[in-house]
Amino acid sequence: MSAIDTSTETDRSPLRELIAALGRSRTFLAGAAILLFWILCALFGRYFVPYDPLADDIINSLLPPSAEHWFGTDQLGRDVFSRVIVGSRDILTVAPLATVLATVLGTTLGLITGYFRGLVDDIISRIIEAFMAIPVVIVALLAIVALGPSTLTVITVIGLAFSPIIARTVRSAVLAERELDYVAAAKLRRENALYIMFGEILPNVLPPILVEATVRLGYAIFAVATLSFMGFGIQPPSPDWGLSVSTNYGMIGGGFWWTVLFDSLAIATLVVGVNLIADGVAGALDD
Amino acid sequence: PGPARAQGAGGVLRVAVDTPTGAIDPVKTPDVGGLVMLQQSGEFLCMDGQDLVLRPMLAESWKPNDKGDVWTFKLRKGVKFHNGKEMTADDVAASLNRLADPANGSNALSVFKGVLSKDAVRKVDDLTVEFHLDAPNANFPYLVSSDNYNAIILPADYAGDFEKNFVGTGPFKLEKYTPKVGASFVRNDDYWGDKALLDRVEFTFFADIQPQILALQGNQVDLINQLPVLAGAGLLNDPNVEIISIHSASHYQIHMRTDMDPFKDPRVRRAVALSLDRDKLVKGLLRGRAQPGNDSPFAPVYPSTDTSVEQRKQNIAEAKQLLEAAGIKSGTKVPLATQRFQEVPQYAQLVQNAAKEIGIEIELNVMDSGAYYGDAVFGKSTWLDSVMGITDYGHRGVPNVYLSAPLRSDGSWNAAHFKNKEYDTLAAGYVAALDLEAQKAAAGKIQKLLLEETPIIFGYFYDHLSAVRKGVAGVEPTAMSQTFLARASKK
Amino acid sequence: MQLGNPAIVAFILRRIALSLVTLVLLSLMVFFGGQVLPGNVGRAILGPFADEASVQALNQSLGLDRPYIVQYWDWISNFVQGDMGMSYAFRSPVAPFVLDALANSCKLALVAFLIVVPLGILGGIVAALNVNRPIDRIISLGGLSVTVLPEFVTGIVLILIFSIWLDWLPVTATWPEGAGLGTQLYHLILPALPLFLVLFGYIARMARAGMVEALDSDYTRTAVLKGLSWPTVIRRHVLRNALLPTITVIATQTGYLIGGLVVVETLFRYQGIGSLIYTAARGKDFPMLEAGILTIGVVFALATLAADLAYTLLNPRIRLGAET
Amino acid sequence: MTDALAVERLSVAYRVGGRDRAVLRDVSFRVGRGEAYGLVGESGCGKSTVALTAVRYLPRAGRITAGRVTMDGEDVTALDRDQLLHLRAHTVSMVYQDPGKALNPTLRIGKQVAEIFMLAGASQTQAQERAAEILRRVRISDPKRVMERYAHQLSGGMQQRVAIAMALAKDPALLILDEPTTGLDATVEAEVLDLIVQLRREFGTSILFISHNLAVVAKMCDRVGVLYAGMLVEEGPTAELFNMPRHPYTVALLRCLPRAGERKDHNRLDTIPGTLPAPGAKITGCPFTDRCALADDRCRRELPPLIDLGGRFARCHYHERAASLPRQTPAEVRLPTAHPDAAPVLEINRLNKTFRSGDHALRAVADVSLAIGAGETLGLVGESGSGKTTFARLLLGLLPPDQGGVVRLDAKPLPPLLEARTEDQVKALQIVFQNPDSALNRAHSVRRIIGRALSRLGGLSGDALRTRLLDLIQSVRLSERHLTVKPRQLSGGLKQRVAIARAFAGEPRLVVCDEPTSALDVSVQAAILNLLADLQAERQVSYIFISHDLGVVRYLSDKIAVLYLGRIMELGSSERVFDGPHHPYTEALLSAVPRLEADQPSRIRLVGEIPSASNPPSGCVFHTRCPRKLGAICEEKEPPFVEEEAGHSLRCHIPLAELVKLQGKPL
Ligand SMILES: Nc1ncnc2c1ncn2[C@@H]1O[C@H](COP(=O)(O)OP(=O)(O)OP(=O)(O)O)[C@@H](O)[C@H]1O
Ligand SMILES: Nc1ncnc2c1ncn2[C@@H]1O[C@H](COP(=O)(O)OP(=O)(O)OP(=O)(O)O)[C@@H](O)[C@H]1O
Ligand SMILES: [Mg+2]
Ligand SMILES: [Mg+2]
Repeated sequence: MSAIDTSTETDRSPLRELIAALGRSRTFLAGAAILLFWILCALFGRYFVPYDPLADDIINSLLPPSAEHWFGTDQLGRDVFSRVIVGSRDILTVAPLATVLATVLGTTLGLITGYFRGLVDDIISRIIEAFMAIPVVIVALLAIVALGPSTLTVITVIGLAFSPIIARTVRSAVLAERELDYVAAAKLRRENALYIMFGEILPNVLPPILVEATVRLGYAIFAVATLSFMGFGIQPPSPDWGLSVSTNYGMIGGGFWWTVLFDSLAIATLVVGVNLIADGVAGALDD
Repeated sequence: PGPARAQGAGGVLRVAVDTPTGAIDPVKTPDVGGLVMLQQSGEFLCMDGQDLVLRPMLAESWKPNDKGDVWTFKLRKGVKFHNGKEMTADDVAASLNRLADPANGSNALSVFKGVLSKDAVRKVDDLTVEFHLDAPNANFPYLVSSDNYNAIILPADYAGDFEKNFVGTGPFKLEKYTPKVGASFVRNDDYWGDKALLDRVEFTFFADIQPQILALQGNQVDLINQLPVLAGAGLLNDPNVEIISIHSASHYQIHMRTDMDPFKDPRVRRAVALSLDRDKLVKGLLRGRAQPGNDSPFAPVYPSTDTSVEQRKQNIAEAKQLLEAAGIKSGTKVPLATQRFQEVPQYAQLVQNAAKEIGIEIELNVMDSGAYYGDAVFGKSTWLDSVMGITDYGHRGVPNVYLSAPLRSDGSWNAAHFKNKEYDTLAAGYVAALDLEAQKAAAGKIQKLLLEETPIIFGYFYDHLSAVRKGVAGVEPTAMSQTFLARASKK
Repeated sequence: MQLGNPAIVAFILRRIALSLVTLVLLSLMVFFGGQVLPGNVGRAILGPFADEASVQALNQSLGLDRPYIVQYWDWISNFVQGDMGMSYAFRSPVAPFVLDALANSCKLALVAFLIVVPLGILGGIVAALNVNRPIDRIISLGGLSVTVLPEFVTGIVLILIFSIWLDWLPVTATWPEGAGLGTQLYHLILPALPLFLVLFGYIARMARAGMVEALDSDYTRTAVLKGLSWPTVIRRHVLRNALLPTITVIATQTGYLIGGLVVVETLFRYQGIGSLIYTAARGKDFPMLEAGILTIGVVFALATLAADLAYTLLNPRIRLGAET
Repeated sequence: MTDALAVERLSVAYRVGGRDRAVLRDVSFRVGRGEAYGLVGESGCGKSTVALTAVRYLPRAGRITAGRVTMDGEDVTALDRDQLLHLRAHTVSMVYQDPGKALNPTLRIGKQVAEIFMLAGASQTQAQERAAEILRRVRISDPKRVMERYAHQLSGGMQQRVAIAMALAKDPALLILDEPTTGLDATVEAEVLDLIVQLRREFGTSILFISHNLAVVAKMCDRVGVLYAGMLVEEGPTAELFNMPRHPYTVALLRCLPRAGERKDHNRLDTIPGTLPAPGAKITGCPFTDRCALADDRCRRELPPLIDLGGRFARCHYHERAASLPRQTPAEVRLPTAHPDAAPVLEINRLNKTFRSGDHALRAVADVSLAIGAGETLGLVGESGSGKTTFARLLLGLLPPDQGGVVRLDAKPLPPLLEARTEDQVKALQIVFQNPDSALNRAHSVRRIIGRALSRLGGLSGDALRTRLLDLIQSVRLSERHLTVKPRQLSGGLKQRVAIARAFAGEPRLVVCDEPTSALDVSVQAAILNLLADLQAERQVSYIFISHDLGVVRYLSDKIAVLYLGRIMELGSSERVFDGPHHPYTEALLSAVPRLEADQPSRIRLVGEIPSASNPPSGCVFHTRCPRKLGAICEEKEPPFVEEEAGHSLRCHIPLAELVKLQGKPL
């Protein structure tokens, strides 16, 4: 007998389609360009900046922007331009790692609470709720002391602080997923809960997780910068932007605006770039 | 005061100070914000001025016995507390005994330790008190002067509730105190001396220096009580602002654990000390508002400092030699812990860069001050346990405390774990030396010994800065960060 | 059976019970988590250079030499009876500090809300009505980006512009004692602006999403095909449905606005609950820390409850349930 | 006199992924005054697009690329804003699928209806009165009360009445109905359709009636147009078109439906191979060529014009041969070797299920007892909410039943919950769900979906698994190239095949089919039904076949159980239940089915709404709607479930003999 039906759509995998859609999204491309710029700066910046970003020249401190120092010099006479360029390194390590941690943790939590619901959900939700009521800065303060100040601590703090938010997104997606019949079908194959959560449901909630993760990355940059600003985690002499703003912001009143402005703008561009990406991804998944 | 009064009489002065960290209580208060509050309405037996020479305040005169272990203070007559009671020797004895009593949680206890014990202050008559010291101490009056900011004279029946009414004897009395927000004082018209010029003083508390600077620029305050030079760089050239600068003995100590590698060998410690360019530090980091240190607590401001001892200068070649001799390989890593306080982190980074030049890789760990000090006892404190650290030491009118606690073998703040019998003897000798010449002689020996051993690097002694808006006159800050406003006026 | 709906009453009671569980958990976390903070209370109060004997004497007088469990129990049993305890650092009752700070935080939050809610919603609506046109991209992306700009970055730029260069607004948020409403408001504008930026994108985005969904819905089509004009359709049919989810989002942001502003409060020197907690944590002032954080916990709980209630009351589907 | 609606050479495209994809191509038709014009076609052929173009409500992506639409002689495509408002307010109305969504959830019904009158200038009170009046005209008995309610508080039927009332409120010249009854229960559908017929008579409105259900269109319309791939392929007066179709597509469509009395063991259904061209596909010749057995080179080359056949049109080069379209599927059937006296596979005894939430108890399945033999199909019918799915889930162990009931598999008691069942027991009972989109994990490839089932249920791995996998997909008529794709790349019919393959992976004894075809087009449905019948013949598997399409149920089932509020009202062999005498409820269900045949029996109307299962009526649960209610006894005493004749049980107070008499003549 003849073929009864043939497959309708083009045989492109969803991933390839997503990539193609991202390639078409101007928002995404703009964001990716900005991010790429900063990644390149982080990786290779120190080879092409005019000055060693760590070398002090204390006698020439706080010079305004000039041909010699495009962005001026800071309190220790270091070249602000060189520092800003290289300064993306820490934030671009810490923020993505924190986001990954948050995503992994949050996804696991979300899967568990969403899939089991009931008592498990209630207990975990209460703990999460309690945790969320503590301002991140306080959590950071405790963690820095407990774990010692290090980038690892910052990653942990932000990862922990963000995981409930991701868990919430995942949970609501899972709540909808678990009612779908393929879950019942899996049960009818005697699959265990672990397999159903991670093997069956997880792949289907990846798109919202992906979107949430990119959005979170933006917030992670926010948080890393803020924690540096509050003086946690990233250690001097790192040219980290948040740290620089934190040590210099008192000087804007004295007219030394260049010590904070460029770092602030750098944070702003990175954040905007990541958000363009997030928006592009969300849009591409929507189509 | 006459003319000043005529033109600038009255008015309100607005002062920015750091938020006191706790209740205001002369017995306990440890912090700058708190001590400024104490000292507005409270007074000391004597006043340590900018020249480090004591002037009478509530005491009119004082003298030691021959040995120097009993000091007799004559008190001023007619001094009234703000509650109307007359101040007598009872009040003075009670106030200082209270501070010397370990049961009271007194913050001055560490100053009086080994000097003045509980009940060692005795009333002789209504206007005379005697201090019976544990050991001879030539500089004892400094310990009951404004230098010891806890040594406020309070009524004998003080019940620990200073914050309610701020009863003291000073030129201002409390109008209102709101914790964490601010305080205001008004002129005390019953004051024993010249009455204050200002009608009122308003203090506003700030959590941070930066907002204080913005507030000064925004004309929301007239005076910043204490201005770290780096943060205040913008104000140094501000035409609307005047900087009051006082030389002081305040400094940052870079300690190196003499009992741990790589600093067991004094040559390594000296090498690190030699890597620093102190002149540049003073000129660049401190914008000239400091004096170079010579790796001993004998700051240039102290009259007893032996200035003939040669100043240590940067010498990279020598430093490298020393390291080589000590067998330290280039690239040796050393952790450096320190506190986030004023320009300490910047100083730490400069030290790091300097050490890099002689091949020592310093890894910085800048932390919250609370975390750095920890429990402040050996074994439970980064400060006291770290291989290398930088610690802020506030000004003292005499170097006695600096000579003992951080450096003596049994010193409770001996972060360098420096144990040297010869030093201990020399330091005790200095404390007991009654006249300046004897002190100078002792100081010289100590300075040389410390240059050789270098358990602690004293890179510079920084000036105390206050910032006032143009038109404010007569503000009298001390290197202790107190601010005396009795003579202040505002145009 | 509207407000007295027993289902709603039961819902509220259940929510309150759950919130209480959360608060107990919270107090435990904070108390025991706080023990990792370095130093001890006496040391924190007297400073690093005080004598150890004094520190111990002080600790003893504060009852801190007892086991943690006993301290916690002591504290919580008083707390339950309405006594928030005495601050270690200030040696006076905690309650006035917390209440003052809370009042301040509420004022700031209110000002921020008053600016951001109408503008955010308006932005969302405008964006949704121009989906995928430039104005939409500007509002959506611009909004999202400023949302993620750290408050200290925006705060500094705003201070630079409005206080230093233009000299229009005061740098500090704290108004002079006894200032009138106008002056207070004047002082709160600048610190409220970074909050506005943080929340604007968020709210606008939610409002936009709600609007887009509502505009796309069948009932909107019905309304349009009735022959109603667009403005009427939007006013009568779209807005209410579109803004329901936004209301929830707004309410949940109250928690952040009241408790999470450590940075803004530091920057603008404002005595809110965020900085109260921050200083309490650094000073190991546990009664203050606990009371502060529990206050935030309560605010959070109330805010979510209010959000859920608002959602319930505005949404007949939930309010009335299915009948038949 | 101008036509109510004239669509002239209309082409519409949607912009997707940056490309314009043609969805309507050169469509022309007219709806005369007072006429009811039906538009039929498979899902996605562009029916709704026609409707939306007519009211100028195309989605943002949509664009008219050619042609125009005139309404009452006015060119709709050229109206300015005010004219458009006027048009919508006075000339045209639209009612569409899913009335629950068409009403504003946060506004009271009264407001939504009154609004229309206020737009026309009525005062608040006037508008209220006229709203009540129009609601009364759509047979809503208590308009005042309904006006106080919100949409979600009304049943689907009531919601659709409100929507129709709103559409009629302005007395439009043209009423567009886009699948107004899809998704409603058969009984409710019948009611709504009746209402439309009556209203049409009262208002004299012209109607454009859109549906994929041929029978519904046949019942409602004067003239019908058949849409295929955005083209009108045939048009003509209803009776002529359905009795003597002149386009192969129409012919094929009609053959896909089981005719009355047709059964799986008599005749296989015919199907249409292939699928609809995707939107925007490039079509040179006749769009149907690929699926047409008559097609030749000419068809491929040359687009046939709409040929006038005297009052009717067909777009086919060989329209005269259309009726002779050869079968695409062989008609002969492999008869299942029946085991009439074999022990039942599954016996169910007094199974109950009560859902509790708070103090609400909802008895979704009540005292259900029945048995299913090997190779037998039990059809389960009943209105929405009657407990069909719940019953299926109970059997599968996905839901815990109430205490007390017993289920036996091969005479051995079956633990109620899946977790407690042995591997063999789990394997024995499988299910094919209604919605393959939900039932197939969209993240997994077909290979993984079926392979996993084979390895878990068949215990296979390696080569054995591969061989078995190929076997299995062959038996559901899938090919190897389908293995690598994900479900979203498959059409609905293919997806359902994958689901069936999965269900058969573990050699089940019984497969529950929960409305496996209701989401599918008729052509696809036919293929799936054939497949199920073949598999059953091959493997002697038993089915529980759930559907509310009685035609389909009848085609496939040996035995039928009729469920109402969780109770079996009637149970018997397929012939008995369909031919009668039946339970009054079955009778009503049957008469609600729209048929293509002209000899429509007169409708038995069910009055009132389905009562809530959480608050069932006393006595016979059906008494509130029963057209043959006897009196007090029905309200007071629950009738027993009695085997009235061999293999035929009913739950009714009326004796069987009496029912025979009653049903012999129209009520
Ligand atoms: N907004 C849209 N954007 C892009 N394509 C669309 C849009 N709306 C519909 N389509 C596509 O246009 C084609 C025709 O859609 P339409 O809704 O008119 O079909 P239909 O015959 O009403 O189908 P159904 O029976 O499923 O309602 C479909 O292939 C559909 O996928
Ligand atoms: N998990 C549940 N909790 C509470 N009530 C439920 C649940 N599942 C089903 N019900 C109720 O049980 C009754 C029977 O539902 P069921 O889904 O079995 O009906 P159905 O005959 O399959 O209907 P349909 O034809 O719409 O699929 C309905 O009133 C439904 O609301
Ligand atoms: Mg449609
Ligand atoms: Mg069902």
